[in-house]
Amino acid sequence: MSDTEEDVIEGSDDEGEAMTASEVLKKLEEAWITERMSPTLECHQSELVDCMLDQINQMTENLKRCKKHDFRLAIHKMEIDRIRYVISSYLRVRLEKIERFSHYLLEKEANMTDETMAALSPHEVAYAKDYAANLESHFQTLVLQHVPENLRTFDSAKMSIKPNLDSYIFFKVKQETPGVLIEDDTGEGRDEELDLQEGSQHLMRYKPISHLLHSGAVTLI
Amino acid sequence: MLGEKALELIKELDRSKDGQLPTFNEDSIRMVLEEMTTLFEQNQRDVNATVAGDVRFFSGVHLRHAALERNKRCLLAYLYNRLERIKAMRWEFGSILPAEIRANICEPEVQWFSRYNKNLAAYMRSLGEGTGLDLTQDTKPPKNLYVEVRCLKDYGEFEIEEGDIVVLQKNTTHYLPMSHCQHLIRQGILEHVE
Amino acid sequence: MNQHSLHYPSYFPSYFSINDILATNERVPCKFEKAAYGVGYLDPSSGSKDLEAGTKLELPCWLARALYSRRRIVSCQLPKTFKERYREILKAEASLVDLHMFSPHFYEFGQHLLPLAGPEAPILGTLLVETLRERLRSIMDTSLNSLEDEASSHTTKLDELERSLFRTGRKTFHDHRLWLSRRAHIVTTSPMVEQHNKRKFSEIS
Amino acid sequence: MFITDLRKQFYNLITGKRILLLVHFDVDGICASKILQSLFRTDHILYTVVPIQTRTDLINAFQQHAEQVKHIVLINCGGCIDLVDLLQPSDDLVFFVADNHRPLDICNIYNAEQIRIMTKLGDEEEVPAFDDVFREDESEEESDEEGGKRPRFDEEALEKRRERRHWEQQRHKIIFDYTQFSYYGSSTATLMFDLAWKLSKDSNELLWWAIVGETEQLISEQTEPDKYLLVTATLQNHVSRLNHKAQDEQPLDCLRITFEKELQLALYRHWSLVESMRHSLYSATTLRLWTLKGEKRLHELLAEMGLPLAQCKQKYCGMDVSLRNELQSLLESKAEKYGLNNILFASFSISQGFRSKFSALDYVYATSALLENTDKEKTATDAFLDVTDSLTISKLTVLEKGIENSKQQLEAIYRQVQTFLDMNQVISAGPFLYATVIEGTPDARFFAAPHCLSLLARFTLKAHVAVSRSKKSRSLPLIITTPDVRSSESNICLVCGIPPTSEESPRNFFGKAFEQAADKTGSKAELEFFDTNIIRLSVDDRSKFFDALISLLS
Repeated sequence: MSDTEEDVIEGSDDEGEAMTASEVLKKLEEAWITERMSPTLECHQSELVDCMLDQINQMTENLKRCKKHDFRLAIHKMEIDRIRYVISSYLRVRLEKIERFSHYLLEKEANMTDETMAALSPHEVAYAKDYAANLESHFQTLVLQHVPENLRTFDSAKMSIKPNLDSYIFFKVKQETPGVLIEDDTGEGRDEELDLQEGSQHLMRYKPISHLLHSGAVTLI
Repeated sequence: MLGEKALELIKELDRSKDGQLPTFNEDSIRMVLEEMTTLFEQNQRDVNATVAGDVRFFSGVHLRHAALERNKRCLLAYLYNRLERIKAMRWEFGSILPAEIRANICEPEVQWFSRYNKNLAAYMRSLGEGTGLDLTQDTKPPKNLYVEVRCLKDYGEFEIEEGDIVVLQKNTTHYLPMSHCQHLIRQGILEHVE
Repeated sequence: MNQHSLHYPSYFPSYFSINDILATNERVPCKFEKAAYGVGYLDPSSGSKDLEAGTKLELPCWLARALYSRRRIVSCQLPKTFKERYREILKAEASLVDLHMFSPHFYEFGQHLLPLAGPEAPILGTLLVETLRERLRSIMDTSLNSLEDEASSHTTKLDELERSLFRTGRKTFHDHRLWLSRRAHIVTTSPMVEQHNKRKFSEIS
Repeated sequence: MFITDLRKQFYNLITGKRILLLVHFDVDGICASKILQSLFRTDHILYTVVPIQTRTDLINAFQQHAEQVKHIVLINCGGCIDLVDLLQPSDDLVFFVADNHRPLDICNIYNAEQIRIMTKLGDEEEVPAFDDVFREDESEEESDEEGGKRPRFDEEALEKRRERRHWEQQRHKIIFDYTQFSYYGSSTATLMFDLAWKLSKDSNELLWWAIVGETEQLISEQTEPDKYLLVTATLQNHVSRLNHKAQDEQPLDCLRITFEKELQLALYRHWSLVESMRHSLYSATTLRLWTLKGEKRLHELLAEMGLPLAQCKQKYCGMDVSLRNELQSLLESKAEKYGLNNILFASFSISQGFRSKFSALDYVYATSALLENTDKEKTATDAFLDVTDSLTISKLTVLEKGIENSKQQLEAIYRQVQTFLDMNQVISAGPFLYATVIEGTPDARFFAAPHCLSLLARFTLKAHVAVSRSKKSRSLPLIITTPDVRSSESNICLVCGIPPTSEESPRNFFGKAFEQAADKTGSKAELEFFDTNIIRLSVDDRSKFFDALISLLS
């Protein structure tokens, strides 16, 4: 891997910060695990994905020039397969959530103010829109247009599937974060404040720590 | 009792939990829709009476309205859960469903399916700034680059990397690149030999 | 892809949930506080066109809740398996009870009953939590330790929610064992395809 | 062309290429193939394995799969057929042939471009010299063409023609002598293990397959006992090299091979002692166990050994441990008295963790039975894959199924031998003995398969010789025929010929004899098997075919 992985990749993000391929991969793997464990759709990482896909395409090209049966070839190919698996698995989990929560996510997207908090990438938005439209039109064709007038709407507030933000998740603290407010979910006002120590692990409801996930202070495990 | 027919549809799906797809039950759906029309017509009559000032009809109207909503929920849930199963099949069988399954789905479902396929294909093509990535592959973490597989049925020619062709004939054994034969294993054409 | 990728963090019914629809179909004893005109057919024993105030009927939960929430058209009682006598049985030996017989969707139905339960709501709430807590350990134990054929005899006494927990436990156990024996990477025919093939085969023969 | 350095002349050449492996339906072949497959996998060499039972299979597989590959490895098939002539391969295709069938085709031997034969010839094996069988024909044709112009009585041409005729006669004789007998070379599995060892890629599992391959050759009498002993000594070295660690130094579940003396009894660890002795060729024919006297003799023997009959009739694993431990030495001590001198032979066994021990013999019986499974649901290639699976050490259940199949097979053979002898159905035709499995015999489903039929033939002949009053019977070969009930066509039988018991080496002249008899009589016969001593024949043609054989061999 050495020659390819150490390549410094110009950061495509705004800060213009440079990352090596292995750093990108590490970030992507983290995003993958978080995405698998999170009850809702996390912020998209399409830069990371595109960057890694580009990377493995380049590696594949390079390998074509390699002599057949160079034993390094097998190791490199294996590495490519592994990266591709991580990317595919990551995108599959996302796709499944996008399909499941399409209406909910699109509404959130429409009300979004901060571009960097976007859960959906532009391609994912397109996918979600078409998916939602396809579903609604199917409902229309078979049922809604045949029922009495006052029932003909697809009421997304009532019907769309929403993620359960109260599910419990395991997470690990990456940056020391004091004073995290944990609201009492029974509504009896027994709110708590918690200091999260770096390296500690917790089992907790998703909602109170979701903002820490976005800021990168904690990661799901 | 109200909503009985609609519940039948849901029970029908519940009985075939293991991802099978029963035949699209057009008759039951029509009967539910008829029940809904009847309920609606009765309500309209009674609502008019209520508006005219006779509040005695309120309870009945409300009851029927609840039944209408319930029927709607059952119908949509029936459609939705069928689509979920058809969708799962897309990931297992590929974009062309076996004839026996196609026989159990109705025309609008076929249309939904083809639009789903198109949308999915477009999305997968868009990945990696247009180079594309097939997400239906690589369903298990790779352990080996190559696998020994056994052919369970006659399949014919199959292309592995760069134009190399393997003839997959029942009961022949092959050692092939994992990435190429995963989906044939999933489809039951090849078997991974331990 | 459902089986592989997404980790469903917890049970969370939606508008389209089959289990939720089935659970809300369970019967609740109701009494009409107000007369309802034109729906007499709900009570076949009366033979009348209308339902008089005071009529007692068992209604499906979804209907009971709709009528209760609007101007208390009906008043509701808890179904007998959620009443005092049965609650005592559950408290005494929760882990031995055939909960599926109580109600196939015990917990879910119980939750739907909460708004109808009036003063009994807190007791009912505690009952649901305590019952699951009592039973969970043995569900986990059997799901991880019993043999394939024994497992089915355990699940008959579980309600649907418990059954899904049981299945999750079993699958985890199975995956873990595969992983230990270094066979987790082996790609197999998808269960759906396999079943499809089997059906095809049986049709031929 | 022969190649001897398999690493340089075979393995290094094919590394990185795609390989087509055509594997014959026999245990040694499947073992060899498994060793090769395992080597190929470690080097990421892509391959396709196709099972081959008959010549037609070979041609079909070649047509189906050869287009995509340039390197074909033939295991235990194809060596005795002129491959270039049969398959008409394109010029850039190379065949690597590892075939234990003999004699090898001379065209294959002298084709340096496309045929690489992976074998070392035995000391006693001789191949006709090139000049004795091939010659440049150009000058000859030239003279033929120009014959018109030149004077007819050109002395030179005449001389040439005479000389040529003489050469042709010589050639014919040489080739006849060369091809007259079919026999077997050394085990292909052992050959492939040797390659694995030279590549430093050997392991206990590969070694076990070599042992099973070698043992199959012994059991099916394809190799002489003294040759077997030589190979065994080499294998034993490998065993001690790979199993030198003391038991407690290794993890419990690791694979151990042990070299030890073993009883020549079929599956006795998985059967009862009495059943095993009854159904084993060696003990049954020596003690004549199908007779009342024989039965008595067996009881005497067991009593003398101090083994209670009840224990010998129950499952071996249920016998007292002390008796089991002493069984070998007890039998050995009485062997001479009962003529069972060869009851013990040098063999190997395998064990893993707490699992019961399996001997190489068990493996051979089980795998051979799986290969010729009588299950109607299973096709021949299904059976081939079952054998492939059963050889994988971790797939014990398949092996156990094979053991059960084998018992049924041995019981059927025993019943048939008893019928032959009781009914006096082994008949002398003059130059040979023959016996016929009667149409409609339920057990015929077992015999309609080459290996089982051979075993039946050998069992029958030895049993017949054991009871025959005529001394001559020892020097007579045997032909056995059985209805080919597995075939979809009706009215076809399988014919199998084996050499006389007096013959030391397993040379078999029936292959050639069948070919000539079929030619002469124009019988509807299929000489399709690579073991040429077995053919398929139309039942209608059987008597004229036999008549021709008699006149040919008299």
